[in-house]
This record gives sequence, structure tokens and C-alpha cells, in this order.
Amino acid sequence: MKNYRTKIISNQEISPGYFRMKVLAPGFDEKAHPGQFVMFRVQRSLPPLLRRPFGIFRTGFLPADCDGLPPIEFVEIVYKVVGRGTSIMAELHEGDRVEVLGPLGNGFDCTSRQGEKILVGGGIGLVPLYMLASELVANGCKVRLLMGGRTRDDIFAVTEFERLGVETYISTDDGSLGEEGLVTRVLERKLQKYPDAEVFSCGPLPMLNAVHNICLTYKTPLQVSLEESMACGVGACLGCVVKGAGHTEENPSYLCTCTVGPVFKSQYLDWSSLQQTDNNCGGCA
Amino acid sequence: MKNYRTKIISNQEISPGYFRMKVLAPGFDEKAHPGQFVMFRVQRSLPPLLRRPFGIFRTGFLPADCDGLPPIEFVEIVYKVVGRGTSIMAELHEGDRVEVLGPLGNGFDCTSRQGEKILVGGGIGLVPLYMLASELVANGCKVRLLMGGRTRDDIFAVTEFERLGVETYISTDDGSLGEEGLVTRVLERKLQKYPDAEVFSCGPLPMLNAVHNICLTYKTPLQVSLEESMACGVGACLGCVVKGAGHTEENPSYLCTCTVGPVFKSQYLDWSSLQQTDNNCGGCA
Amino acid sequence: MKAVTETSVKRPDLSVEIAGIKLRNPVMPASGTFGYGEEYAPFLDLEKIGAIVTKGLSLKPKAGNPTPRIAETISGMLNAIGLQNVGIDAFIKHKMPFLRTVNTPIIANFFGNTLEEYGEVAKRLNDIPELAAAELNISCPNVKQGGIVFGTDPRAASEVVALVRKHLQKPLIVKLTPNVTDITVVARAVEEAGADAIACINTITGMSVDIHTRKPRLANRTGGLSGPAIRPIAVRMVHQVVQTVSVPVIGIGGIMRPMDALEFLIVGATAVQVGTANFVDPAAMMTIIEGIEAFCIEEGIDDIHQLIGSLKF
Amino acid sequence: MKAVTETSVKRPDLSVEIAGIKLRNPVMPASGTFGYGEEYAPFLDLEKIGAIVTKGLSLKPKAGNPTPRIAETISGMLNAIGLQNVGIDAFIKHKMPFLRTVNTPIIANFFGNTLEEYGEVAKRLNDIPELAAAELNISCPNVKQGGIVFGTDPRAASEVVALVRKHLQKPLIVKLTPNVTDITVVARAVEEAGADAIACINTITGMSVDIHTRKPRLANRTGGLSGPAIRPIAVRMVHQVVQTVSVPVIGIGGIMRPMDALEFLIVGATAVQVGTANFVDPAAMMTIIEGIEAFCIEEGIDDIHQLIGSLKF
Ligand SMILES: Cc1cc2nc3c(=O)[nH]c(=O)nc-3n(C[C@H](O)[C@H](O)[C@H](O)COP(=O)(O)OP(=O)(O)OC[C@H]3O[C@@H](n4cnc5c(N)ncnc54)[C@H](O)[C@@H]3O)c2cc1C
Ligand SMILES: Cc1cc2nc3c(=O)[nH]c(=O)nc-3n(C[C@H](O)[C@H](O)[C@H](O)COP(=O)(O)OP(=O)(O)OC[C@H]3O[C@@H](n4cnc5c(N)ncnc54)[C@H](O)[C@@H]3O)c2cc1C
Ligand SMILES: Cc1cc2nc3c(=O)[nH]c(=O)nc-3n(C[C@H](O)[C@H](O)[C@H](O)COP(=O)(O)O)c2cc1C
Ligand SMILES: Cc1cc2nc3c(=O)[nH]c(=O)nc-3n(C[C@H](O)[C@H](O)[C@H](O)COP(=O)(O)O)c2cc1C
Ligand code: FES
Ligand code: FES
Repeated sequence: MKNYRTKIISNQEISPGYFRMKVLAPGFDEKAHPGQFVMFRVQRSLPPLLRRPFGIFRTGFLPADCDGLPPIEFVEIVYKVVGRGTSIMAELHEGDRVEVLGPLGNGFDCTSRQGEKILVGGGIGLVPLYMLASELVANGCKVRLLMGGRTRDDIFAVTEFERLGVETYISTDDGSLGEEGLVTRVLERKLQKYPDAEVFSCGPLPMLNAVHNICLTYKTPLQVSLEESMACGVGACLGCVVKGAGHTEENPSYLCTCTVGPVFKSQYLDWSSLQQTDNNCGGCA
Repeated sequence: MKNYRTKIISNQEISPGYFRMKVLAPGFDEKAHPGQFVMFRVQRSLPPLLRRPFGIFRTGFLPADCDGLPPIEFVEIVYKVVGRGTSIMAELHEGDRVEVLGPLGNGFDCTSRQGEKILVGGGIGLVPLYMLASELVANGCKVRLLMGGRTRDDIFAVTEFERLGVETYISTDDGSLGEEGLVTRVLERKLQKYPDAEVFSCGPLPMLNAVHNICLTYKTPLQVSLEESMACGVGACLGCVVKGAGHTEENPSYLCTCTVGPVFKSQYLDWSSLQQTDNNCGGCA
Repeated sequence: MKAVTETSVKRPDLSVEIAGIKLRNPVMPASGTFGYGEEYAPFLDLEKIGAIVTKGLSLKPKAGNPTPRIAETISGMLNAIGLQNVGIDAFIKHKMPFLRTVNTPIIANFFGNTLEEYGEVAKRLNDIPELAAAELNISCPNVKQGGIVFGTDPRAASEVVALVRKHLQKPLIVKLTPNVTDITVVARAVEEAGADAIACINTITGMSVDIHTRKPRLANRTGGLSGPAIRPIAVRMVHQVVQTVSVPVIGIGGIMRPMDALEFLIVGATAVQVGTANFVDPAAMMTIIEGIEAFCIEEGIDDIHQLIGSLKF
Repeated sequence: MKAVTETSVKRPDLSVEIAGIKLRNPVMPASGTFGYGEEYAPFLDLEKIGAIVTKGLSLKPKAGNPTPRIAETISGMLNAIGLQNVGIDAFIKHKMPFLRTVNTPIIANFFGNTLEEYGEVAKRLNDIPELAAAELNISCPNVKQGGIVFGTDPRAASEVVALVRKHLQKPLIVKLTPNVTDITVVARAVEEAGADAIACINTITGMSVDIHTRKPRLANRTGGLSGPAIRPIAVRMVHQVVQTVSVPVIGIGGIMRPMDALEFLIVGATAVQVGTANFVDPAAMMTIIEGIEAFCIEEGIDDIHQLIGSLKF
């Protein structure tokens, strides 16, 4: 991990309110794992004061600008405009200077090659699933992606997932794209069909909570990517903790989302406290 | 006076570090007097928090965008980039939204039509002298402008002054344009020649102070435009005061630069306190 | 801001009562940032704001401090005006004639250099029938007690409030300084001494240095910090005071936008004062009032009292 | 920042001494913003900063507060971590092995929930030979005395410092809270009780409310405000403390840029701590050190002591 003082390669709106940004980041690709994130510094001047965390959508290479130069290595994020920081980001252009700290955190464990892999993403929660899907496909796994959103605007990158060889299932609350209804209903159907599946999920907390409950019922292993307010991203401020399984007042267990997470195996989390948390962060990690 | 929530018409660098900005301001022209200023709000978001004061360079009209529409009325300022606010201003473009409060303050008294009019401007202190010169010329007065600067970069708008029919005399500290030396030396020569002149001056405090002393010697009436840190510009915060002539600890006289000034007749000021003031504001009003 | 048309939505009732004065809405200027009202008349309709609060008045005219008196800091400003004001006589003679014509409650902010002077000013304020209330600034050094600020000592605060209360025949708002260990102690003391309402906070003492000249950026060395930078501290203190006293509280500190004012109302302020924001936007109070109204409509609130103190835990 | 080449200019001597410890330069992290040092090792050379200051340690591990624990405010942030830490045993076992390998003075920040606990931690710190000094955080509620914060009461502050002084065989830095009426009173009390140096300021208590949920943005309701917003207040307090005590003072509060650190040095701080800025830029301290050096060169200063306390009036 490193603080890249770097430049924007491109920044485009891909769906109303959703943007993709490629940032120049030599050496990033070989260090990044699926599910990791970066801390993004919007601009040198205030506000905002703090960096903003964003999941890594993917890393990659663009052709060199000129023969003889190495290819251009980038890290790509996808973000939703929700507040002050992301609004400023939406105004940035190619060539603007930014700082990206990463790759950070513990990503998905994709070592198990057995069984079906079911990925469940809600809205901006699709972000970390792309790198995950490509790694799982590379590992020879069969990958199904259940994409959920409020409306069709919340569904993006479908073709890219499909190009990886992933089977995609779309559902939206208003039926404006794919099936009408919650993505969790699709999950139940899939788990009935593939009882030995492994589930990976990222999305708003109520969705994750429903996914967790379904996986409990079907005794399916689950990894989730969580979101907490973060100041440092490197385990120094202790601002981003979640309660671990078995947390009690007397024997507390607080886990840093930024270093132990953002991806957790669901059995290690204290789901009752997560349900209460008023984490109105909107999106996901 | 009014707060114009308006747009930039143009913003150009006219000399290294000096910019001219035209801002759309219907109704401004008929209200503005030479020597008045505006409070400029750089942007809606912080920083900077406070508005910045700028002298009015001129007001005017551009041809309408389309037949049948009224001509485009503007107020024009000239500013020097010295800190955070002016740096942000230098990055603004045509069409950017800004807020301009004005016209504010008491300008020059140009009612006297007698005698030669000698204007002494140092650096950015030339700004308020343009409207003054054009009013004096309109009044039928003979106007001479002594322009001083550190280098030739500090001299601007020469042709525009000359087009008014003003005789200009340039001096720079390094001799890179016009005569080498201080503008005050030129002033002395002129006063010897025109003993019944009236002097108007704006520029850095050491210059104003020298001008004041020379005018004392020659018993020449003098009006100066001063600069103080300002928060409100309308006489409400009392942040911008200068000591009036006759100020004592027991019987203090503090005058608001923003409402009583920025132009003062020199005999009403307490010059001894002005000399001490550490007003490193660089420019002028 | 959504346009509110009479026909489409019922306008929420924004009126509140502070110390027995009825205000059409809870937004008024903070003392010292609005001159004597007239300065801002060209920029906003003085009959649309909740009240007008004057610059702090003293018995005799006061000259204030040498310049520079103001300096900008990150998201804030420091001021050391030194309470320059025209004095109570000139206020009555030169400022009241205009204020009298404005159909909005007038609140005179005032202070003294000694305990006695506070009492004297209070008496003189009784002579102004059009004055709706007086706001007592206790953030002033007690000249007799070695310059310790009245408002930082609960005993001195109580004493000055009691004396003023005795002399003043108008509703009394007491404005607290934030430069204290425990603002609830002072709040309780001034409530017991007779305050009809409490305003908080005044500025927080700060300092800034020009690294090139190595001089303080204010001639007075230190000054009062105001503006958005202090808002979280002000919200905390208003929250604490609201939990402590039963008189109404006026929230002050860094209010720039409607949402800032709403924060104070939600923690329990009955009204708010807008200070530094007036300098940034002379019509800031109008925007804030309209924004509060729009918020009420969006949230289905028909009386601002449903919002005041509605903090959830 | 100008590049400084050995051949062209003599590098100014930036070294300072605090409580008997020699620091290569006056810049160190503020407790709680730099973890236990190791977290930031990937981003800057720990052997280039003046010292390493640890997260606050207590006798037993401490879990801290529920989330949300942090919220951003204008030019600042609120935190209510609740002093989560691994406890002194785990610190020795798991954190010291790394710190031992770093050739930079290590300062352990610590606190207790009771007076006795403060004493106990102090004793345990003696067991760590590699520890250069200890920094006592007295901004903690005194559980026995109804939760009043030690550092807001000069008597309690004096008591806890005296006790720690008795048990601790290391240089003692005492870190003050700004949430007091008069910081000079507490500064004098802790100096008399045996502090070898004073660090100030800790965070200022603040609060922020989400107007839509109407809940405080921190689960703990209030939290500590840090970052640039508080800098003018911190500079003022450091100025006051420097005028009051004769032990060295470490300036803290909102230092983001070299010029911010210089402000504190000019008013008389012998060293500075950088807190929130580490989150914004993990290499912030390097930029600050380089900037101080460049400033000294520009101003013809060959020893940083020519700068410290060079405030002019
Ligand atoms: C590990 C992680 C990965 C994330 N990945 C993505 C991603 O790939 N794409 C994406 O669009 N968003 C992602 N987020 C959420 C993203 O960080 C927030 O949307 C963003 O910080 C909001 O910034 P803002 O200034 O626009 O909003 P603000 O104006 O600051 O606040 C708007 C909302 O965003 C929430 N928020 C603010 N700061 C943070 C923070 N530091 N952490 C979490 N929530 C915050 C607030 O609670 C508020 O509800 C991720 C968050 C985390 C913790
Ligand atoms: C009545 C009046 C008329 C002026 N007219 C002009 C003009 O026509 N053209 C022009 O270029 N400049 C003019 N100035 C000066 C101009 O206001 C400052 O240069 C500007 O505010 C600096 O802003 P900044 O953010 O770039 O600098 P900052 O980063 O804020 O500070 C840089 C320097 O500018 C000074 N300064 C900052 N704020 C103010 C303020 N409110 N008033 C005065 N000085 C300040 C500071 O003391 C500092 O030395 C005028 C000032 C006054 C009071
Ligand atoms: C320039 C200036 C002058 C002030 N003068 C007074 C005053 O005379 N009396 C008073 O009680 N408060 C005075 N204050 C304090 C304000 O009324 C208010 O309490 C403080 O500025 C915090 O509010 P804000 O952050 O909205 O500005 C003054 C503040 C400023 C900035
Ligand atoms: C997240 C966070 C955790 C902190 N933890 C501690 C702590 O454990 N002990 C302590 O003495 N101060 C602690 N502080 C206070 C800082 O050390 C520092 O005094 C304060 O943040 C002001 O400096 P800044 O504005 O540079 O951040 C903490 C501050 C923050 C932001
Ligand atoms: S964000 Fe700082 S510890 Fe996780
Ligand atoms: S700038 Fe506020 S009174 Fe002059």
C-alpha cells in the first residue's frame, strides 16, 4: 500500500449519479486483491477534510502513449454522488491531480474452488464484485451474479460482468430493469438449486442482513463487505470498528473495518449490533 | 448598493499577476462613483469565508447579445493575485457565478473644477483612478496621471488612460518602464510646476504617506484611498477603522474605511497612526 | 429551495416566543454583525426577520481596539473590535429613529465595564419604549476584579444578572461566553439570577500569527473566533444548556445555511442568531428562514415547535 | 518547497529537547492519530520524525464507544473513539517489538479511569526501557468523582500528576484539555506537580446533528473536535501556557501545513504534534518537517531556537 500522488485518466458518468474514474497507479495491479479499497483525496484544499473510501472496481493497463513506453497502469473506482466529496469528484477531469491511498484492507477469500459462487450486489455494492468475479472465473469457478437496485439507474457494468463469463440476474424494486422485487428473493431460489454454493455480498446493510439470514437458513458460507465511516483507512484512528461475533460489554470485540475488513466472513460478525447501526452510508464497500 | 448574484463576463490576465474581470451588473453604472468599491464573493463554498474588497475600475456597457435586447451592463475590477482568494479568482471563467456587493463607500470628491488634477497611483492603486480620471476629464479638467510600480509588470491600462485624454507619466523602481525611481519624485516636479493642483492618490501606504508629506509641503489639497481588512463592507462589523485626525486615547476618533472612506481628504486622517499600521495589504483601494 | 405557494401547501407556523416576546420566526442577527440594523436595510426586508439585535451598547461611546481588528482563519474569522459603539445616548438619538419605523422586535445588546455600569445601562434602556428586550453580554472583562471576564465566573455572572434584573423593566436575555469549563454552571447561575432567556455562544478566544512578520494578525493579539469553524462547539454547548435550564435558549455559532440553523433548533434552541454569515451574504437570514420553512414543509411539520428539541438518541 | 542540497546551503539545526529527550526535529504525531506507529511505517520514514507518540494506553484493554465514532465537520472532525486501546500488556507484547527497532524516541500516551489506575500504568511504563518518555492524558473522566474530567479541575489535575510523578521514572509530559475557563491555571498546577513538559491542546468537545434522522452524528452524542477549525484556539492557548510555565510546551491543534507548525513555534512551542493531518496525508509530517527547514533557510535561521518564541508585538 502506498499513497499515489497521481492524475486522473478519465472520469465518466455511466448511469445517472454513478461515475467511473480511472486513476494512474503504477504498480497497483499486482498488489490489489478483490474486495480491497482505496482512500481517495478529492483535492488539496478543504473541504472536504478527510479522504473518502471507495472499493476497487478493477485494475488494469491501457496502451502506452507512445511506442517504447510501458503500458499505462490504472486503478478504477465507481462511485455514486451522495454528498459533498462525491459531488466535487464528479466535477474532476482528466489530468486533475488527486491522491489515492491503497490498496487497503482485507478483501474476499476466494481460495475455495469448490461449489457454485453466488455474488449478490446491491447498487453501488456491485463495485468490489467485479474483481472478485474475475478472480473466481480465473480460478475456474462457475459464477452467478445477482444484481439488485432500486431502479435501473442503479444497475451498471452488466456487459462487463457478462464478458467475464458471469451469469447475471437483475432485479429492481420498481421492475424498471430485470425482475421486479428484491435481489434476496432471487438468492433464495438459487440457494434452493445450488445447496453447496458459497455467497459473497456487498450492498446496503438491510440487504446484507437479509442475505445473512438466508445463508444461515441454507447453511451457506457467506462473506460480506461492510462500510463504516473512516478517517484513516489504515487502522490508526479506530473510527471504523464493527462488533465481532461474541462481543459483550464485559468482553468487547471491536474489529476495524479498514484492516480486518472491509470483507468479513459472516460468522465473525455480531449481526444484532449491525442491524441497529444507523449507518446511513447509502452505498457499500 | 445591492448584492448582485451574477455571472462573470470575462476574466483575463493583463500583466503578469494582474487580472481584469468584467461582471454582469444591470443598474450598476448609474449608481457608481469614482473611488467606490465592491465586496466580491469568490465562490459559494468555503474557503475563503469572507468576501474580498476591490476597487471599481470602471462600469460600462457591451453590445447586446441580440437585437432587441438591452446592452449588457458590467462592472469591471482589476486585481492582483496575492493570496488564496485572488488565486481562486484567477481560475474563474466566463459564465461562472459570483456575487458582487456594491457600489460601496465614499468615493473621490471631484466637484472642484479648478486647477490641475494630478493623480498618483502605485501598482494596483491605479484601479480607482480610471473612473476618477474619466469623470475629471468629463468635468473639463486637465488630468495628469503619475503611475508608479516596482517593475513594468505593475503598470497597466496605460492606453486606456491615454484614450481618456490623460497625460501619463510612468516611473518604475527598476527603470524597466518609464523613468527609474519613485513616483513621488515625479509628483514633486509636477507640484513645483502646478502650485494650484489638486492631488488624488491610491497605492501602498508608504507611498501615500510620502504623497501626503509632499502635499503638506506644497499646501496642495489631497484625497487618498485607503485599504483596511474588511469583513462586511457596509459599516456593520467595525473591523476596518482608521484613526481620524485629532484621535486621542481619551477622545478617540475611528472612521470606517468602508463607509466614511475608502477615500479620505488627507487632513481628516491621523497620519502618525497610519504610518505605524502594519497593513501589509500590498495593494490599494 | 422550493418555492412555496400559498395555494399548494399550508405554510408552517414558524413563530416562537422568547422571554415573552413573540417573533414571527426564530431567526435574528447576532449582535455586532448587523450594526444597528439600518446598515443591512438595503439588502433584506427587516420586517421579515424574527428580531433585530443591535451592536453591543455601553453607557459612554467606546472606541474599541487598534487595527488590524479582523483576520480570516480556516472556516472562521477572528475579531477584536473591542466593543466599539456609539454609546446609549447616541443610540437613542441617532439609531432609534430608524429602528422605530421597523415593525420587528428590537433587542438591544449591552455591556458595562463595571458592575455599576451594567446597572446604569439597564436603567437607561427602560427609557426606550420601542425596545422589545435587552440582551446582556457578560463576556466582558470585569475592570474592578482584575479583568476577569464576568461570564467566566458563575458568581460574578449571577451578580451582574441580578443587578441588571433589578433595574431593567424589559425581558432580559443573557448571552454566555463559551470560554468556560462548564457552561451549564453559568447557565444555571444566570437563570437563577433572573434571566428570561439565554443566548449562546459568544466568540471563542483565538489567535493567529503571521509567520513572516512574526506578529499576531490582530493588533490586540487575541480575538474572538466566529463562523462555521466553531459550530460543533456551539451546538454542543446549546445542547448542554437546553438540558440544564428551563428558560428558552437562543443558539448562536457558525450558522451559515438553513441546515445549520436546523441543527440548533433540533437540539432545543427556540431561536437562532446569525452572525458572521451576514458578512458573507447580507441576505443570509432570508435564505435561512426560507430554508427552514421548506424543510418544515418537506418533513410535514406545521408548527416549528414540533422541530424544536426533537433530537433523538 | 525548495530542494535543499547539502552543498549549496547549510542545513539548519532543527533539533530540540523536551523533558530531557533530544529530538532530531520538533515534529511528532499526536496520540490516537498514528496508531502504534507501525500503521504508518509504509508511508513515511519513522526515523525522520522527531518522536513517535502512541495511542493512549490504559491498564486493561479498552473497547471504546459504539459507532459511528467519527463525523466530519467544516474544516474539522469529531471523534468519540472512547480511548479504545490494547492495554499496557498487549502494548509491551505486540507493539514494542516493532517500535524497539525504530531509532526514534518513543513516547507512550496513557490514562486511567481512576487515580489509582493512572499510578498503576505509570509503574508499568517503567518496565519498558526503550520508552523515552510518557505523555499523561488528563482529559479523562474521573470515574470516582462523578465523571468530572481530571484535567478540568486544577486540584484533580495536580493530584494525578503528582501521583504519576511519584511512580514514573521517565520524563513526564502532561497533555492538557482545552475545555477549561483558564488553561494557565491548570498549566501552573501540573507544572508545580512535577510535569517536565506540557502538551496542548487535546480536542474540544463538540456535537453535530443529522437534521434528517434528528440524531447526533456520533453514537456517543458528543465528541472531540480536531483539525484546522480549532487551530486559532490552540495557538491562543499555547501562547497563554508558554507565558505561564517555564517547562517546554508542545503545541497541538489543527496543524496541516508547515506554516501552521511555524505559528506554534513562533508563539513559543518547543515542538509540535500533528494529529488529524495524518489521516488526510499519511506523509503530512514529512512535508511539515521539510517546510520548516525550507522556511529556516529562507529566513536565514540556522538553529530552530531562533524561531521558537520569536513572536513580536
Ligand atoms: C470500505 C468502503 C468502501 C466504499 N466503496 C464505495 C464505492 O466503491 N463506491 C461508492 O460510491 N461509495 C463507496 N463507499 C461509500 C463512500 O465512501 C461514501 O459514499 C463517500 O465517502 C461519501 O462522501 P461524500 O463526501 O460525497 O458524502 P458526505 O457528504 O460526507 O456524506 C454523505 C453520506 O455518505 C456517508 N459517508 C461520509 N463519509 C463516509 C465515509 N468516510 N465512509 C463511509 N460513508 C461515509 C455519510 O454518512 C452520509 O450519509 C465506500 C465506503 C467504505 C467505508
Ligand atoms: C477598499 C479596498 C479596495 C481594494 N481594491 C483592490 C483592487 O482594486 N485590486 C486589488 O487587487 N486589490 C484591492 N484591494 C486589496 C484586496 O482586497 C486584497 O488584495 C485581497 O482581499 C486579498 O485576498 P486574498 O484572499 O487573495 O489574500 P489573503 O490570502 O487573504 O491575504 C493576502 C494579503 O492580502 C491582505 N488582505 C486579505 N484580506 C483583505 C481584506 N479584506 N482587505 C484588505 N486586504 C486584505 C492580507 O493582509 C494579506 O497581506 C482592496 C482592498 C480594499 C480594502
Ligand atoms: C465583528 C463581530 C462583532 C461582534 N460584536 C459583538 C457584540 O458587540 N456583542 C456581543 O454580544 N457579541 C458580539 N459578537 C459575537 C456574535 O454576536 C456571535 O455571538 C458570534 O460571532 C458567533 O456567531 P457566528 O459564528 O454566527 O458569527 C461579535 C462578533 C463579530 C464577528
Ligand atoms: C481519532 C482521534 C483519536 C485520539 N486519541 C487520543 C488519545 O488516545 N489520547 C490523547 O491524548 N489524545 C487523543 N486525540 C487527540 C489528539 O492527540 C490531538 O490532541 C487532537 O486531535 C488535536 O490535534 P489535531 O487537530 O492535529 O488533530 C485523538 C484525536 C483523534 C482525532
Ligand atoms: S478508518 Fe481509521 S482505523 Fe479504520
Ligand atoms: S468592513 Fe465592516 S465596518 Fe467596514
